[in-house]
Amino acid sequence: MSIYYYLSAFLFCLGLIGTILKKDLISMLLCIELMLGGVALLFILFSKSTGFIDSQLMVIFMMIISACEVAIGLSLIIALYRNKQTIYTDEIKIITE
Amino acid sequence: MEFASFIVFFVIACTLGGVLLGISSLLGQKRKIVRKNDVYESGVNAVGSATRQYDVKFYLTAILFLLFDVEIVFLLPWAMTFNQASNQAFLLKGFIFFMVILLVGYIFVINSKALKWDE
Amino acid sequence: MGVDILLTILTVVFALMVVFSKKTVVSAFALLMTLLCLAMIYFQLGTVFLSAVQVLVNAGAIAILFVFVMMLIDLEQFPNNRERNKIKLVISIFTILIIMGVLALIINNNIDTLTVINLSDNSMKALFEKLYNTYYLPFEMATVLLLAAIVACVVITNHRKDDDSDNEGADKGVHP
Amino acid sequence: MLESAIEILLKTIVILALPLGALPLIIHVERRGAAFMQKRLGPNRVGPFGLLQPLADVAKFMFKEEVHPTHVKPFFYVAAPLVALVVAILPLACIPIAAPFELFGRTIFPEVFRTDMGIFYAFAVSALGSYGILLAGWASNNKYSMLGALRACAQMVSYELSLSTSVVAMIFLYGTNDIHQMIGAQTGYWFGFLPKWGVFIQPVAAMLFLVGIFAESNRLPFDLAEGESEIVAGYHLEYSSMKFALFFMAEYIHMIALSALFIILFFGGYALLPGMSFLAEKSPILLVALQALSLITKIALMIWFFVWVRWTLPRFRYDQLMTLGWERLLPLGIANLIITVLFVYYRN
Repeated sequence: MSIYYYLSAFLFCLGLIGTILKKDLISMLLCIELMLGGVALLFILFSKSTGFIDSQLMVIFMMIISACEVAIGLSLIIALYRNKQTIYTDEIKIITE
Repeated sequence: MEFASFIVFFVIACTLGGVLLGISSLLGQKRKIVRKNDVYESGVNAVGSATRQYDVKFYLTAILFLLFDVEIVFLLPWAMTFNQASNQAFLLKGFIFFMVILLVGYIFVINSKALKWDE
Repeated sequence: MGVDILLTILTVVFALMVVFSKKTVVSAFALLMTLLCLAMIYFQLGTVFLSAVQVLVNAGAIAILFVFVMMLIDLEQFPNNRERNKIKLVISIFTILIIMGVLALIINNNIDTLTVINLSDNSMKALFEKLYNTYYLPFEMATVLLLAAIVACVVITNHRKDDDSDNEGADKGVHP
Repeated sequence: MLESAIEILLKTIVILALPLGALPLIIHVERRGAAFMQKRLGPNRVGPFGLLQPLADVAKFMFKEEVHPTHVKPFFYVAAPLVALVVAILPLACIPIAAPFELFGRTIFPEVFRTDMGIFYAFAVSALGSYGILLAGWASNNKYSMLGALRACAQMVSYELSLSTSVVAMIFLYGTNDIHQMIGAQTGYWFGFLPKWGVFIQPVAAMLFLVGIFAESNRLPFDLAEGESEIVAGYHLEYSSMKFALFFMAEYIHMIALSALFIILFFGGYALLPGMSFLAEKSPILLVALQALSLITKIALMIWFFVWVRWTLPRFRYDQLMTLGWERLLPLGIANLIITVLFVYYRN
């Protein structure tokens, strides 16, 4: 059971590494999803260990927010790809035309 | 107990599929004919690669599904609690507010013709 | 006990694949597997509802979205193993070490108190009642957020250009 | 401990063996049904009434050459049929074939695992059904396959929405997510002859669900994923021998699972068929057998309905399909849900 605490920390850190190191936007979004997964796991573990049920609700809200985040993020990527034909962060110098 | 049953079921289902695949690759005959391994494109030589740009409508469908699905998923627990709840009037108000917002989003989507495929 | 470790190892392997795989599509499927493993962990922890929502929303929908985007954008021309910035690498490794250290301290100090409390069978009902009573306002705000996301996505993605030049080769997928 | 293990294993084997064993029969019924509707004979040479034909087909699938094209992504190409099959099998785990009964002093729940989120679990798992198809389409590296997979996914997700609204309406009426309680609410009769099935309270929801399962399992009139006049065979174009057979099996098992869910929500699940109740009073074991028989009969009728529709309705065009899903069925489902909620609230 306690191994899951380490797992959630690991997922968060791995997601962070990926988000910092990756150059393309899609991989960065994937890594952010990993981070969110790690945090959600931690919330559930805390609710299990303290009996405080509200933290499970936080997971529900996190899922709503991650859905919105992914949807808008990917829309932006598609719009960007249409205009600039690239998805690399270092090739995007300006956002407005 | 529940979880153990689930794991057993899952593992047996996977094994079943694996065994079926294994049987056919063991028993099936093998002939090396190069033409057979080409891309099928109605009998003519394939043009270009399959990874090309597809219509953005597919993506819009998926994205709208995600957002509406989240809304509907959070109606399910509401539907479960309503019958035994003591404060049904309050829950109903919440439901109506929720539905109004859902409908505003839905009407926007339909009005924007984002899902019109026949143009 | 064995299942814990097995699930953890599986999750770790898939998570590593997400970050270190060379192809973005492989990363996306690895993310799907990671999310499914997390759902199994939730299931094992007894939160069946959250597990189902995880499968339905995160694994079912979000991962589909990623895959769709990957099919829309021709990713063969965008490998994700570009040369990395040395300074960024060093900074990130330091950050991670610090975070790991802090977490390890916290977890090691509290691990004895973190015992599992078996929530009663009615915990689901209690959870939902809290969601629609105490957390009524945040819940409605979340739906407003979803509305904003719907509008934003449609507006960003669906704008039509009069010149179809950049849309060359797009496949309608419809019968003419 | 040992007893629980044996129980789990037995239940798993029974739940897996029933649909898998029925598969050849279903395929035979489908082919003979097609022949019947088109005034042909259909397969009738192998065995009595051609009943052994499916077995011959299985043997043939095993001995066929496995073409492994060079342009595919090897790992995902092999994984896709496996994923499709496993995901199609998983929802079966929470479908009970009878009411809980006592045997050797143990209470046995005749489903693989019991949870109070049964319906929700089944939907969550069957939502993954599009991955097998998506993987197959992508791994095949073929334009037809890719287009078929994209079409199939867009179609499945679109119809899942209207399907979920009907499920929400039913869960709202039953006030529970537990399958046994749902079926309990549907046992008995109104006015002494009309079974208390959900379809009589919520015909609109039943219709939505029915359309939804046709779209989810990619059956005609919704088999745009394989429309042979446009994209040849869709996502399984590059598959041969047993790999193709796995997709085929997955489609039929998905059909069975979704029919079972439909029957649980709208036709009383394992609740006895009218006229069976006097038999069931004889002994508890007979009751269990009759309940299983009722469920199987209902599913068989559903399968026949699938075949019937397949050879009656032509295929939709893609834009018609999307318009139907998003602009007709989804608002209908939402309106149905709102009316149901308001009706229940003001009746109380």
